[in-house]
Amino acid sequence: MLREALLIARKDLRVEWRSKVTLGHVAPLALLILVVFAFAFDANARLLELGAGGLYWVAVLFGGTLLIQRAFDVETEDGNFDAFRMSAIGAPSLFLGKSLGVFFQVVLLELVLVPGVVLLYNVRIENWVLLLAAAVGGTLAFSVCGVLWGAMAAGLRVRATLLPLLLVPVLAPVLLAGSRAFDTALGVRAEAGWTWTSLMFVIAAVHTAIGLGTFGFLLEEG
Amino acid sequence: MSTVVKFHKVVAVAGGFPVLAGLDIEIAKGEIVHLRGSNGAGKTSFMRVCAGLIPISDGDANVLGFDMRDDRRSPRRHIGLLGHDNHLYKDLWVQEHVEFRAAATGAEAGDAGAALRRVGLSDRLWSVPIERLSAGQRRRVAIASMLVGRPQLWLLDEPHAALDDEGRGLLDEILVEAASSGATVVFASHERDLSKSVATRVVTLRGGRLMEDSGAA
Amino acid sequence: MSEVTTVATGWGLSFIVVVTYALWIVGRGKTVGRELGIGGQEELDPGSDSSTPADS
Amino acid sequence: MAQMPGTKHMTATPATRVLGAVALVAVLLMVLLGLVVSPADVVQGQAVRMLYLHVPSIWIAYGAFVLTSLSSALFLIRSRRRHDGGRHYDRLAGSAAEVGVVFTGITLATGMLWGRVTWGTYWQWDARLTTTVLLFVTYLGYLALRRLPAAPMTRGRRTAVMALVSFVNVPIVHYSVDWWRTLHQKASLSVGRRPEITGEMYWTLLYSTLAVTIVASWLIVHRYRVIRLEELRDEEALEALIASRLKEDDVQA
Repeated sequence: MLREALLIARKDLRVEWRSKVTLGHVAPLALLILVVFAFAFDANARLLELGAGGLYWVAVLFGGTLLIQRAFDVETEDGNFDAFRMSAIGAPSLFLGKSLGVFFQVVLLELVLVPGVVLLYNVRIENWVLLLAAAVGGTLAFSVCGVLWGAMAAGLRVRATLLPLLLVPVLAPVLLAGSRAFDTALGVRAEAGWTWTSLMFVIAAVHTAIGLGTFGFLLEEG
Repeated sequence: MSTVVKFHKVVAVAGGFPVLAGLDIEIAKGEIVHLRGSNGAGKTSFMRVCAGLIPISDGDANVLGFDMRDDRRSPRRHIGLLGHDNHLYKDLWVQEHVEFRAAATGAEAGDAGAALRRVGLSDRLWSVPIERLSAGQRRRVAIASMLVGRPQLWLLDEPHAALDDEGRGLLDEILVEAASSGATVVFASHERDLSKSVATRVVTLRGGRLMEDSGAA
Repeated sequence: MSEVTTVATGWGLSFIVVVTYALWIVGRGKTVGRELGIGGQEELDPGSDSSTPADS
Repeated sequence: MAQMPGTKHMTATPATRVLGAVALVAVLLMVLLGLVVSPADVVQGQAVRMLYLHVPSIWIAYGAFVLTSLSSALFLIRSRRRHDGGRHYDRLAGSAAEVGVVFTGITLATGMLWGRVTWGTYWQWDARLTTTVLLFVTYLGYLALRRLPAAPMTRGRRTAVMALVSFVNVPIVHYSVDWWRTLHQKASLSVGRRPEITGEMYWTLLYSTLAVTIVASWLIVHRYRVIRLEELRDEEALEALIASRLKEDDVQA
């Protein structure tokens, strides 16, 4: 299963490497979102510093949703889902592989966003380890939830409008936990950043379990 | 096992429409069946039911020894399906794509090169993004992707479309070769004369049912 | 708003919502029933319905 | 199968007519008890009467969502065994979810009005309110997914998975939001002084829950039947299509 999952993840990353959608389109857009937040808060340095953690995760949410959309458009575009159904690859492997692929793409996005937040909002990273752990936990949770719901909306004509509606309520806890953990890592609030971080890992684990169990139901037709 | 596909009064529904309305057909191992019929006659649907992609709602179907009512997933890995779509990742390079498909069906990555050569794509094209290929070249990549899986049952929907004369000749050769090595081939095509040369049997569908059957040659 | 008007608004609003929804259900049932043709209408008792395997 | 007499009410049977009548009477009694008979609260005054609508609504909503999840799970199990099995579970899941959304909406509306008179604002970032609004949006999404045209079993499986994931997510949402608020909330905790529910108020609340349950059951049963009717209509249309395909075939043969 792991071998097949890695195969799919490698394929997805190769598609990204060839098309450069994440680095070329989504990352600049996410940076723009950071800039627009500064407009919304009238460039109030104090507000931006306080909100940096939350704004970071909102930007990840928006950019990441686009990446999930893209991850499934690649599959539905030329009937590739049919090829998957016909192949020897099982649904759990596909789920894991897609999640891994999305994970690394969102990581790529965050590699641009972290410096963006630090430079634009003038925050200092007080706890690197916590920041890293929170980013990994949040991104994992985001990826598995995203792939599970992305598969639900895949191939539907209205997927572009439907996916965010389905995804955001489920991701609300991740957004909340990620923001609070970043608050601590950025030294804005002295709160239980580690507990929030572990919550994100729990969410990731729960959704991975559900995804492995139910992904097969989402692939079959008729 | 000499019967590869056995349909008895099969009704199948897709998109709220009865795409197959009581189809009876038997196909034996090694046959090359040419499916004919007007648009909407059920050619594509027949192949998708064979591939287990559309469930049957009435009748009995057996493909490669699997009862399609109980288990329409197991026969899939032994079936190669070439649909209207090419099932290609357009951002990937030709070679990357075929290697991925080979790995996904459990074949050796080295088979990819052989398959590409077999469909007449020269090394020069292997590291070109599929996006930049012509329609006919893409079709060839799709056929190569199917070849690497070494399927027992080949289902090809309009495989000749978009191919040039040389490509069609090549495809026919490949089909004959597959059949003689024990695989079974079903292909749909509107062009009668061309395919008459390789088909061992011509079957005509109409309204989701069997209309005419030349019988096994 | 005073306490009494608030309570009245809350209860009133809720009743309107539920009654509208109920009426919509009944109306929808009638519309679909008519499309089905009333004569061929079978009795729809969820008790017997859910136990009948032939309902799919 | 018995023919429907008169067929004035396509979704009604004698049994559910009785249920409907009981629901009406129960609601009338609930109005009487909740608005007239029960006493005003010492702390909250008349505003406490919102309780008898607000609390039963959310209980019913949660009950409906539990029902949706259970039937979704059963549907997935059944659909695995037979490719078109368990459709009644899908119908039940859909109707319960819709009724749940209606009552979640009522909970939110009454909660906000209630908050206006007791807290002084329509909205507090209270753990329960926040969880409820997320629940509301989640199941709105579920209903949106149900409405999309698709092969019945495909849609059934898709929505069943969504219902299950959403349900598992409810405690996660609740826990995280609750924790978030308790970490911050210092001043606002005292704002929502809860009335002590005893005696007549207690019994009125209990009775209201029963009345709302009856109403919700009526709604779910009838919604279920409407879905069934729609499916029958689609099946009939399909049969006609198959028949016409066969006939056209014979003529040409």
